[in-house]
Formats: sequence, C-alpha cells, structure tokens
Amino acid sequence: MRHRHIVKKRMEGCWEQVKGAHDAWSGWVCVLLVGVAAGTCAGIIDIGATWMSDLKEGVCLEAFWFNKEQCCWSGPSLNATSLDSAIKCKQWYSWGQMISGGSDAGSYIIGYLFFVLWALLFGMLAAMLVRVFAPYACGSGIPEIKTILSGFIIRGYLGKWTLLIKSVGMMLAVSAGLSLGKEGPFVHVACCCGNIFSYLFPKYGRNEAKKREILSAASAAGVSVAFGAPIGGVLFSLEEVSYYFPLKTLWRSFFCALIAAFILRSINPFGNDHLVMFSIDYDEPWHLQELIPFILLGALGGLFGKFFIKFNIMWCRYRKFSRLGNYPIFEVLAVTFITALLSYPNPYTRMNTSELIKLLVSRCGPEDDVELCDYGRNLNMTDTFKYSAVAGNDVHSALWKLALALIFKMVITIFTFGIKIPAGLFIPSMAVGAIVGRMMGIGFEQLIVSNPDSVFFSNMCEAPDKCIITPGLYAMVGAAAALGGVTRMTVSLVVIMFELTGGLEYIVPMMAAAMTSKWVGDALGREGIYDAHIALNGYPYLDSKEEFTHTTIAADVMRPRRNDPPLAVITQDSLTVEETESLLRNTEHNGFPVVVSRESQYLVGFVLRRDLNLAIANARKTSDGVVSNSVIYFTGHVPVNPHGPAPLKLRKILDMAPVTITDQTPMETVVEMFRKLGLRQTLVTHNGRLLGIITKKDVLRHIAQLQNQDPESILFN
Amino acid sequence: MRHRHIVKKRMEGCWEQVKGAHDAWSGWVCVLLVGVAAGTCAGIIDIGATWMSDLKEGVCLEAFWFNKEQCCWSGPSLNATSLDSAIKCKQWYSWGQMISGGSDAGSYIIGYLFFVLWALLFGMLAAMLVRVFAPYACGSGIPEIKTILSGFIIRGYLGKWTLLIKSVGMMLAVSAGLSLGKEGPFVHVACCCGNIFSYLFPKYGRNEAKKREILSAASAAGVSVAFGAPIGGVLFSLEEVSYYFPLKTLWRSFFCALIAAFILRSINPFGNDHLVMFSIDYDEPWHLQELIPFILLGALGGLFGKFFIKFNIMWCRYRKFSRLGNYPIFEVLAVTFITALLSYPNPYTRMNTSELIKLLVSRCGPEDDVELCDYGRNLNMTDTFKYSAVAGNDVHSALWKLALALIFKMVITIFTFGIKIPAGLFIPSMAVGAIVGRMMGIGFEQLIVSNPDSVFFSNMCEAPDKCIITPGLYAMVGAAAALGGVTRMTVSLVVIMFELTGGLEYIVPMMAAAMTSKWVGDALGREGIYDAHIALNGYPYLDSKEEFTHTTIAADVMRPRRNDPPLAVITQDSLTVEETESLLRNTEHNGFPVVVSRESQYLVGFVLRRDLNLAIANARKTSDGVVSNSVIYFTGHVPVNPHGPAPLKLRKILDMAPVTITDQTPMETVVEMFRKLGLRQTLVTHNGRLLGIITKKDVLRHIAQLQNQDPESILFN
Amino acid sequence: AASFEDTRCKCVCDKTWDASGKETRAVFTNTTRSEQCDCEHVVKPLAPFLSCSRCLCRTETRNTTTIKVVVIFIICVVSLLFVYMLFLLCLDPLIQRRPTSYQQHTNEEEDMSSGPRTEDAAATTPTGAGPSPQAMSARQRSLLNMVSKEQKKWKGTVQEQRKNIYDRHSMLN
Amino acid sequence: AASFEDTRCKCVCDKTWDASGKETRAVFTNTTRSEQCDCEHVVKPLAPFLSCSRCLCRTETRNTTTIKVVVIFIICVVSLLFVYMLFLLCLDPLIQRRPTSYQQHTNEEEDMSSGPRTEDAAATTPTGAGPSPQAMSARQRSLLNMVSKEQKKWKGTVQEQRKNIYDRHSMLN
Repeated sequence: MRHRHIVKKRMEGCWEQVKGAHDAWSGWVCVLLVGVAAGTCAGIIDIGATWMSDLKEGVCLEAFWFNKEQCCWSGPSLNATSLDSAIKCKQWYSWGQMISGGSDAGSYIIGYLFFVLWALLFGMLAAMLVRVFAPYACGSGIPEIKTILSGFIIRGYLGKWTLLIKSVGMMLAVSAGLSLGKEGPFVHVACCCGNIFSYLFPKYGRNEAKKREILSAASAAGVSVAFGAPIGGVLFSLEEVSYYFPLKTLWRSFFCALIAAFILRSINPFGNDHLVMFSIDYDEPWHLQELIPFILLGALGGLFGKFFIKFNIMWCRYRKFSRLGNYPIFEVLAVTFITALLSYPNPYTRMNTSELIKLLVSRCGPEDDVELCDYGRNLNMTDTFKYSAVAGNDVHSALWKLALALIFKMVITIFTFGIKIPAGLFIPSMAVGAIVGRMMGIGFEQLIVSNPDSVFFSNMCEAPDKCIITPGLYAMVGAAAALGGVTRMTVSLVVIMFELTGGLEYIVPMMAAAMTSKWVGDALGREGIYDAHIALNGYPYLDSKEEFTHTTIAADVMRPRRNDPPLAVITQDSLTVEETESLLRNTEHNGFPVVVSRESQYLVGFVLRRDLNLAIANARKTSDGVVSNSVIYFTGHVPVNPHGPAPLKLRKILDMAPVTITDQTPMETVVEMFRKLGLRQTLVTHNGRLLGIITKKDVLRHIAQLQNQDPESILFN
Repeated sequence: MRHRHIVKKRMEGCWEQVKGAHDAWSGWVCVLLVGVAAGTCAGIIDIGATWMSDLKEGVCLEAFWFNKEQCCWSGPSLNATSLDSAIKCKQWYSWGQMISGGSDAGSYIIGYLFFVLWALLFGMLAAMLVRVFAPYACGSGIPEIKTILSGFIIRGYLGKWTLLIKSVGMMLAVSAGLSLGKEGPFVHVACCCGNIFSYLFPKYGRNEAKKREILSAASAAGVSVAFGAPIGGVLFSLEEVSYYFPLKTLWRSFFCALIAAFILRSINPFGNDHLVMFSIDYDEPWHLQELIPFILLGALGGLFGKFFIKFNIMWCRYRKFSRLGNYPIFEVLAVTFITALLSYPNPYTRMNTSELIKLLVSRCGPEDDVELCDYGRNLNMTDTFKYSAVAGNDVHSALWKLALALIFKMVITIFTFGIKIPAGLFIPSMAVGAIVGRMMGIGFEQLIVSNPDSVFFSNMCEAPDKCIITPGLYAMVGAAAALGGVTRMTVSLVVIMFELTGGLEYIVPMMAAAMTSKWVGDALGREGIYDAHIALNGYPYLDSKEEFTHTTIAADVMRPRRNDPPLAVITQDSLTVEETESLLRNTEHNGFPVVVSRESQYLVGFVLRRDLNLAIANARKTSDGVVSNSVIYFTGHVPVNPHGPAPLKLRKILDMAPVTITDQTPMETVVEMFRKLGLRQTLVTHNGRLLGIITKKDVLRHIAQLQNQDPESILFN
Repeated sequence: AASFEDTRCKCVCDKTWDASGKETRAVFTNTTRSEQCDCEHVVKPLAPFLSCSRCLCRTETRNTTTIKVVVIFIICVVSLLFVYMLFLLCLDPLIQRRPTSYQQHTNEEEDMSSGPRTEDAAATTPTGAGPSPQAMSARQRSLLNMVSKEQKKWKGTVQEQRKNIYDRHSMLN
Repeated sequence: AASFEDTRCKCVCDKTWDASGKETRAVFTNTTRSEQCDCEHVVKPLAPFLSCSRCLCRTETRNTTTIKVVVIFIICVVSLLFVYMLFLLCLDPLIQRRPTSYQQHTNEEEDMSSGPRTEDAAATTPTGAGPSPQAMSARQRSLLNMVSKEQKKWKGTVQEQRKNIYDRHSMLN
C-alpha cells in the first residue's frame, strides 16, 4: 500500500512540478503588479500633493499644472539675487500679487486669507469624501494592517473605494497644510493594491493566509515608495507590520518594494532633485564626543515619543467616548482652521513639512540664502562650507522661529493624528525631531566655534578656524530619535533613515540615538503608537514581540471554567439533526469539538459552525430521508438501520486534525503555538479526554488580565 | 483558588520585573561582549593576514611588522613616477632584491622560489595546527552553524581551541595565497565567541535554545566584521544562517553587529583607506539598456554557481569516499604548491584576492597607473575620468591576463574549498564574478565608445566623446551575481554588496543580477553550496525555506510501521522497576510515551530516557525499599500497599504536556510544527489513544524519500 | 511667454561680491540642451569674472508631460467625486425617499459564522471576487437593476463602515 | 632611516606632462602634521606648475603601535603553538608510550541519551561550563594531576574530532 502510494506520488511528480512552477510564477506576477500599482499611485499622489499645496499660495498662470518649484524650474534660479538685479521668478503669481496688484500689506493679508480658505476647502473636501465614500480610509491604517496581518479580517478595509478615497484624501489632507504626512497611508494604499490584485490569482485571492503574504510584500512596497527606501521597506514590513514573515516571502517582498521604488523613480515626478527624499551632500566625519549630544537627542526623542503617545491616546479616548466624536467634520475643519491660521506667519510652519525636514538636514551650501545659513564665513578659504563658522544674526532669529514652530508642531500633531481624514505620523514626528536636532546642533557648533582651543574639542578642529560640526547631521539624528520614540522601530528606522539621506557613514550616531530613544521610551511605557492605537480600539492582536513570562497553565485559561456549564460538544454517532440544530441555535460558538461519546469525551475532531449549518441545510434540502431525528454520523462506517430514519454522514466536514494540548501545558507554550502556528483555537485534553477549549480571545483576555487591564476591552467580545 | 493565584502573581510582579530587567540586561551585556570580541578577533586577523601575505614577497627591514602598503605609507607615493625620477618605495625589500642584489632575472627566480616556499610553509603549518589542536576548525563553518542553529548539537564545535586555531589557521591559509577567503570563517569565529561568552550568563549558557539567540547575533557580527556591513550581517543571519529568528533578537543582533563593526573600525588596522572594504568613489548614472548586460551577468553568475557547486560536491564526495581522504595534509600541500606555482607569474593572481576585487570594482582615477587604466584620455576635458575613452594596448594585455586568472580561479577554487584548513568561499567567488564583470564592462564600454552615434546608445552619451559606462560597476554586479549563484543569498547579498561598496544608487542593477542569478541557479538545481554541503554530510537539517507540498499524512510517517513491533510504551501505574530497566536495555529510544494502560493506550505524558535512567539509578542508591519489583507510579496519588515493595514515584520527571497530533494530520502541518516549534518528536494519537511517534529524523527521512533520495543518508542514524 | 523645458543645466558657484559690494548670484541655469553643461558654457557668458574652479554643474531632467497629465487627471477625479458626492448628499435622498436599511453585524464573527450570512457579507463588499450567487441569478433582470443593486450593496457597506467609525467608535480611533 | 608616521596628508592631482613630455606624478604625500593639508601646502612646494583646482587632498591616519603589537603577538602565538605541536607530535609519544583510549559515541544521541554518558561527554568538551563533578572530586589530588587530567580529556576530545573528520569522514567534508 505504502509503496504504491509513493509510486503514485512519483507519477504525479511531473504535474506537481508544473503546478508548483505556475504557483510560484503567479506569486511573482502578483507582487510585480502590486509594485507597479503602488509606484504609480505614489507618483500620482506626490505630484498632486505638491501641486495642491502650492495652490494655497498662488498659481503658475501660464501652465497651471506646475507647482511653484516646477514653475520656476527653467527660469533664473529660485533663491539667488541675480547677477545684475533681483530677478524673481516671473511665472509664478501669488494670490496677493494677482488681486491686490502690488501693495505689500494688502498682498500679505490677501495671501493669508487665501491660504486659510484653500486649507479649509481642502480639509472639508477630504473629510466629506471620506465620510461619504469610504469611512475606512481615515487614519494612518498601520494599526489596522498590523491587525489584519495577524489574522483578523476587516471586510472592505482594503477595497477599491478605500484605495481611491485614501489616495485623493491624502493629497487633500497634505495640501490643507495639516500637520500630517502621507507616508503611513502609503502603506495602506499599497495594501489595497495588494488585496485588489490578489483577486486576479485564485491561489492568493481565495486563501486568507496566502493573501497575507501578498499584503506583507505590499506593505514593504508602501514604505518603499513613501521614502524611496526599498530595503527599509522590507525591514519595516518585517519588524513592524508583518506577523508571520516566512523567509520565502522575504525575497518577494524585496522584489515588490524594489519594483515600486523603480516605477516611482521612472515617473521621476520632479526631476533628478528628488531621487532620494532628504538627500544630504556631506560626508564629514563625526567625532566620538559628539555621541553625547546624539544620545541626548535619543533620550529627548524617547521622551517626546512617550508624551506624544500618552496625550494623543488621551485625546483619542476623549474623542471616542465624548460628544466630540459626533462632529468629525467639524473637528477636521476646526483643526485645519487653527493650523492654517497659526502656520502662515511663521515661514518654518508655512512651508511643506517634508521641505522643512529637507532644509534642516542639509548643509548650508553656496546656493543657500536662507536665514539658517547666515554664517560669517571666510570665503577665501578652500572648502569654506565644510567648516563651521560663527553664526550671524539671522541664525538667531531663525532659532526663535524654529522654537515656535517646534512647540506648534508638537501640540497640533497630538490633535491632528486621529481626526477622520487620512493622516500619517512619520513626517510630523520627524519634523519635531529635526527641529530639536538642528537647534542642538547649532548650539553645539557655536559652543565649539567659540572654544576651538578647549581640550575637549581639540580633535574636532584641524585648526582654530577649521572645526567640523555639521548641524544637519544633528537634525538627521534628531529626526530618527523622535520617529523611533513614537513608533519604537529600531533596525528598520535606521535603515530607512540612511536610505532616505544616503548617509551610510552616520549609522553609528543614528543607531545610538535610536537605541537610546527606544530604551528611554520603553522604560516609560512599552507600547509604540501603533500598539497603543490597537489597544485603544481593542483589536484582537496578539503581540509577537512581548515575551510571555507568567507561569500559568492551559487549565487556568480554558473554557469552561469551574462553575460554567459544560462545553458544548457533538458526539460522533448519537446526536440527531434536531438536537444539533437546537445546539446551533442555543450557542454562538464558531465550532464544536466532536467526541466519541458524552461519557468518555475522547476527542475525535472539530467541526466548524458554518460547515455544520451549511451541511444540515443542504441535507434537509436535497438528501432524501434526512429528517429531524436522523442521526448524524461523523464516523467512517455507518451502521445500517433499515427501520430508523436515513442517517446523515458528515465525515467530510470533520476536521480530523485539530490542534490539541494537554491541560498541564504552560501558557508560554500555548501562546507560542498561537503566535507561530496562527491558531484561532486549540482543544485542551487530559489523558486523551476533552476538557475544554482555548480560543485566541481567551488568550488575549488572559494576557490583559495578567497585565491588570480590563479583559473585556477586547473588540467584538 | 483562581483569584488567589492572580493575587499571588501580582505580588510576585515586582520581583518578576527586577528579574526580567536583569535577564534582558544580561542579554545585552552578552551581545556587547560578543561584539567586542568578534571585532577584536577580526582586527587581529586582518592585520596578521595582510602582514603574512606580504611576507611571501619581501619584508620591511626597518620595521618588520609592517606589510608592504604600510611600509611605504609615509614615503613617496606608491604607484606614481616621481616628479623628477622614478622613486620607488625604499623601505620595502623583496627577497629577490635582498639576496640576488640587483640582477632582474635572478631576482625574479629567487622571488618565485621564496613565494612558493613561504606558501608551502604557511599551508603546512595551517594544516598541521588544525589536525593537531582542533580538527573542527577546518572548512567554512557556515553549514555546521546553520545546523547548530536548527537545533542540532555538535559538542566542541564552538570551543576555545576551535576559536584559537581557526583564527590562526585562517591567517595562515590566506597568507599561503590559496584561493579562499576569511569571510565565512569569521562567522564561525564570532559564533565561538558567542558560545564562550554565553557561559558567563547562566540564562544563556544553560539553555540551548537561549544560547542559539546569542549565536544568531554572533553570526550577524561575524558577517558584519567580515565585510564591515552591519545591516548586511543581520540580514545574512536572518536569511541564511538562523533557523528561528524571533523578532526580539533582531534588535540585539543589530546591536551586536554594530558593536563589532565599530570596534573593528576603531582598531582601524590600516588607516582610513580601508573603512569600507571595496569602497567605490563614483556615482555615475546607469542607463536602462545596461540592464541587458547586467542580467546576462546574473545568468552567468547563476551558471557558475551551479557548476561550481556540482563539481565541488563531486570532488568532496570523491575525497570522502576514496583514499584521498586519508591524506589531508598532503592534499593541502599539493593544492598550495600548485596554487603558488601558477599564481606567481600572473600579477592578477599573485596579488591578494580582495585587493584584486578592489582593483576591479574601482574606477580608474588620476593616481592609477595600472595596466587596466591605460585609456587614451583627453586630459584637457573637465572630469575626464568620468567619461569612457578608447582603451590602450595595456588594457588588452590586462584582459588576457584576467581571462587566464579567471580560468585559474574557477578551477582551483573547486579543489580548494573543502581541504582541511579554514576556508571561506565569499572572496573567491566574488573574484570570479568581478573578473567576468570587468571584462564584460570593458567590452561594452569599447563597443559604445566606438559607436557613440548608434541609436541604441544615444542616451548614454552627452556628446560623442562623453559616454558614461563604468566598467567597475559591471565588476560589482558580476561579483554579486557570482556570489548569489554560489550561496543563493538574495536580500542580504544585495545589502552586503552595497554596504561593501557604498553604492546606494546601484541597487537596481545589483538586484536584477542577483535575481537572475538566483532564478537561473534554482532552475538548474535548488541547493546553495551550504545546503549542498549539509546534504553531503547528512546533517539533520530541516530546511525552513522549502515548501512541503506533498499530501501525505502523519499516519504514513509515524513509527511503528505496519509490520513493526509495537511502540515501546510505559504504563502509568503498573510497570515494575525491573521491567523498566529491561525496556531501557532493549531499546535505544530517547524517550518513552506514558499511557494509562497497555490496553487503552490513552496518552498521559512523555518521559525522557535520560531522566528515567537517572531517576531509577538514584532511587536504587538512596530511596529505601525500592527494589527490582517495586512498581513505578507516574500518577498523582499512589495506592497504599503495605505488603508489597515500596513504590517509586516518578511524576516529577514526567512531561505532562507532550506535543500531540492526530494520525490524520497532513504532513505539511506536521513539518510546519517541527520547524516553527523546534520539536524533536511528536506523538501521534487517534481518538485520544496513542498510535505512534514521529521524530525529526522520521520527517527528514520522509522528505528525502519523497525527493527520491536515499533516506538512510541522514547522519548518525 | 516662458518656456517650460524638460532639461536644464544647473551650475552652483561660490558666492562672490561684485565691485559695488553686492552679492552675486550663485546659481546659474541654462535650458538649451545643445550646449554642453559645464561652467565654461553656462556661467562664463553671464559672469566672466567668476572662477570656474568653484562651480559645480549638473544636468537635470524632468517630465513636464507627466506632470500635466497627472494634474489634469487629478482635477477630473476630484471633480467627479465632488459631483457624485453632491448627488448622493442632496439629490439621492430626494429621489429615493426611503430609509436605507443596513444590517449590523460584528466583524470578527463574520468569517467563521453561519454560512449564508458570510456569503452575503462577502457579496456586499466592493472587493468581492466576481459576482455573487445572487448577482448571478439576477442576470435576467435588466442592466439598470443590476447597477442599482450593486450601488445599494455598496451603500450598505459604506453605511456600516460609517456606523463602525462615526457612531459606535469601535474602529480607527 | 625612514620614519613611520601615524598621519599623512595625501593629495591626488590630475596627471600632467612636464616640458620634456614625461608624465609627472599625481600623488603627493606629506607626513608633517604641523602644516595644513591642502594643495597649497603639499603640492605647490614640490610642483609649482600644477593647477590646484585639479587636486584633492585628504588627511589619513593609522595606528602604528596597534600594528606592531598585534604582529608581535601573532608571532608569539604561532611560535607557541608550533612548539607545543612539536612537543605533542614528537616528545609526548616517547614519554607516554601508551595508546590513548577514546570512547566512540555518536553525536546526536548524546544530548538525549543516558544520563551518565552525557555528563561525561559534556565534561570532556573544552567548552564545558565550570568544573564537572569528577573534576570537583579530584580536588584532593595535586594540581599537576588535575592539569594532566584536563589535558587528557582535551586530547580525547581532539582525537574524537579527528576520528570524525579524518577517519570516518562524517563531518565537515
């Protein structure tokens, strides 16, 4: 028998191989399509968002489809006084200029008015579109995608309408000038693409577990296009988003992320300038004593993360349980109004947040005429921009403005993240960190420039006027620290940061800051923002990073408890159809264990409620002779009883291989099995007899109880 | 009862927290120490290997501890004719120069002789040291570490002597000029450090599973120091080496890898020159049509990998089963002699292999006077070295020499990898790829330079004399492709390559090549070199990347088979000490299931042979009244029988929570459970009754059988 | 009229001051492809006194057509959505004049709960693979009916999402 | 006598040809720290006719002491090992004059097989954590005995490794 089996296998081998090749092939094609789609969406959104953002300030009259930078692209350069006189970009018309004609004060007021009005219009439109067409498109989406990848199903969350509305809403929300980013939502958009394309391939569309592989790859593509960081995207998917990350999907995720980044790069929305998001052009060395400010930045980032999470969750909880939650559109409008009103006067808040970050992390070069670059440089020196110099007055005024911008961003982001429009968190938290970092960097720079002979700094200066401290590096480190504090990412954060900036040699500073930030954050409270939102919403998410260290055993957790009614079981050959139906009516379990007999309780298998329901309904409709008191048989052979009603054979719907554990199994092992095997329930036996059942929810409730939380906050309970 | 339990938990909470903090802390300290040790070892080995390598050619008389480059470091530059006359490095004395005085021919012959003699000395010393002190130090070590991390234990493989001998042997083997690298063995060395330091921390030293976490981190550190690529190291550990890679160790591995890289960088063996191993200084764009040669390179890399693996395994198999295996030291000497003899005449084989790779991947700059850089450049142009030019005669002669070097390297590496000295594979295979890549790059460059007006290449040239093709990039891509073909790494390969070279913008070419290489290689044969060696040695390694797609069920695999004697079981309350002892004598199983009674076969638990042996021996020695016909009880309460002999209670050695499956469970699920939960065996039940047992070896045998391989080749069977 | 080119040559030079002490510009761009992109061709004609050793020139390209097409596409999409939204908000209630019913169901239970209901739920999602059985049986009916039915289903889904988020606050807070 | 400095300034310039058509050198190094590392201070004094715009200067450091210490350390280690190896190969057999016994055991079984044997195996590995029970009970004996016992154990391990690799070819092929 066995031998024949093997021979049969061999004959099937060839066909199996063809089928296997087709299967593997369909996976590759699917991720290819997902990558292309994600890249295209990202390209469209990038172009749209910058265009709409600049619409708040003015318009390129001769070619309305250009944003300000592109409008002035081929004319005389943007930010330099001309050789002869101050030639400004002539093609770009600000609203003030167009309406008031020329007067400066009038132009400012009209510009202000238009800025606020456009912002309100965009915010309103975003909120309305989300509300009317796809409410699931709001928020960042990462907590939900984490939950989905852990095995939970949210119908419609990754649908076509969500994709469309999230893309459009993201553009509008960013253009409204709100303190939010489009990087988190990109992950959601990419996952929508993944879900939609997986329906083209039956292997993936029909199997939720397989589909999650595609979604893992898609979320890698999302981060990849958000930052132009394919490797960072894969690591983000691995570290933060994905729950089961089988190694065989690593390669496919990387492929998907790479294709997406490549497509985005081919679209090349704004010319070569933007290939790497915040590309830096310096590679100055850093010195060992600079690690102290870097670690300090890390600690600040951790603190910021902790407090941001705390207050944001407080506010979201308030929104959830108070009357505020009933006015979502009004809330969006209010936040937009306040943001627009307060951000116009300060140039560092008026500009696009990612432009601000770019400004902060870069080094002052010869072409920069901004306040931040007002240093008293010795222009006769070679490589003058490589060395630090004494700051001018403009730098001090820039520092004041940056401090105001910092406070504004910190406060408004708490209220912005969670309003009912698509909103990501990466860019605002990076901006906060970059501002702190730049300020600290300038402070440290000035300290050293004024004491170049000090013993502590002697190795940082080649000569008294040749000290190398790069404030942009501090901004970069600060951004990493703040982002790390908020999201508690580690490796992926560092990789994203250096793919984002291209600064491969700054991995140690970045690492030190990210590590400190994570340690400080974890010391104050273990949860990252996404986990906190998962907990706030009560999604059934079994964290795979936390170690389960308690000594409870399965018997402590299983249902039924000591005083509960006995477990609802089905016997394999004695229950009638009627009894089964009443069991189905009276209970709400998702499935029932099948046992040999009610007395012995030896376990035979497990049957799903849905299958049972369908099978009985089917049998009632079609099979002849199946009546209410037909006996249901789950056994292989059915005794022939010519007198009684026709038996109902249901062996084929019986799961003969349910996962079982004994009642003495430590919960540590049980939790590991739930995590690693992705179980929904497991049956508890003792000496072969069925004792009870543990579902995923029981496990979650148990963990919540051990952490002194309210176990009933788990969703849909 | 339950409530009290929870309260007790809470009281323990504080202490638990302290313990937990200490536990986490000890992990961090351990990986810190491992990182420091790995970095230090790598620094010492780097310095020693280059010094000894150059010893073959000559010596720095005034300071014998310098290698050639360091000897000439502060004098006039190495490879440039002086402003006035040809000033060579005066401090370095080649053997020929010292002995023959001046004559060119004599000097060449004496140099040749010394070269061969030194090589033989080093090779002999390495082989003898390995044989006398630590035979386990031979080979690359990666297959064995993969096996160890999958749960197999090889005693002494990661010991102190192995560390010492592997380090010394590596230096000697590299210095002997053999076609091998020190990158693979670095992983072994780092793992030895990890094993040794884990004994300082009881949490890790006593628990094999926990120790494997440290070893995962250590292998990341090994790759990190080998290439100066911390992120690549972590990904290598994740993708290639580690079996279970819990996410919580990701961060720790990264920390370990980073510390190791940082320490190595602080030792900074050779000054700033070597911070990134093969650092490239160009960032020229690549063009879309260049993807065709890149993909071709990938295909060649895949082919090379396939044939290399095939012939190497053939040769190793021959060595294993023929009389050749009895003369390991003679074999080393023979290979060394042939290598030295053939490599001296050709400058590209005489030089250190990693220097060769460095030369091939870099761009010709103004300071390069080597043959490969003999281009007819227009020196009046700005940025002349950025653009391609017509190759001179020296380039053609260099191409010939490179072709010879290619053939030599390809052939000799097959015979070298597997001889009984420490030997890695990364550098030789990268060298092969880099040679092919550079040759193809030069060919393509000349094709375009001679047809700058062709339609196909129009976008590659700014002007007829300004075409940008970088042959070094082709070498880089070729190296990645060849390494990918041999090892079948994917993501980690790409990351290592760009950390190695710093070429962040060449990720798409690298990726395309790595992908093609993997696909071509997989189409020809699925196994990478490490897996092939694992299979050759028959290690019990359950590959976690291959999908198990057959439809067999647990009942097909379990023991006892249909005609076998029944399973050796122990009853919970009826077996006497004597019976048990005879059972232990007559069987060789590692453990025995405990059942309620021999008739009912309801499963109670599992007891390990070792525990049982110890417990009985102990009881015989100490307990009063335990005699040969005492009954062994595994139950909770023991019936009082004053007349019979004293009972032996062994409940405490009983594992009450063995993993069980039903006989109908598909093998796909069983394999997944073995992989993910790291099982050694699982018990098979049917309706609660014990039917049989499946061990890891049964699974491996089954998989081998399904793949039409000899199932008895699994090791130690 | 300005021309919007696809290629430019951008040279960045060190700042200097002219005779009158005024800062000269540091960035020079040139959009005529025919000339070579180096300091001699771009900077020198404008500022002969600048030293070319301190200039860095780079060719940059963009794709104006892509930008134009994408922006116009976005405007169309947003307008369409806006009009449809207005229709749904203002006209639809007037036309239909009846409360849209939706069935509340809890989400997790769904994928394991009773068969028919799950089938139903799957069919109501816009992401459902292929037409559902009900939709198949409706082949006889007119196309218009099918569209309106699809629309009703979609509305049901949206209303349920709205309920989850805006009323029960059980998700996405 | 040459001086081996820890710091150098290295300037790489474009190649040029002097009046006689000979190629001039392109790399200039300077090891005196006091001067600044730029073209003016390093290249100009040697080659006044070279244009500094085509030179790139960089400071480089190394640590000669580290190299010296490490190389001498390596020589010591290799020599020690060599001498000890000679001792083991030549003198030891003469002194001992008896065949070293070792027990063959299969590796995988070990960690799950009978207790005492496993204990034994663990104790013979050089990596064993702390002294084994047997070693503890040997505290009474002299230090010399302990050392020779340790050595014998270690030899047993090595012989077993040798057997695995060189004779049975069951590992590391």
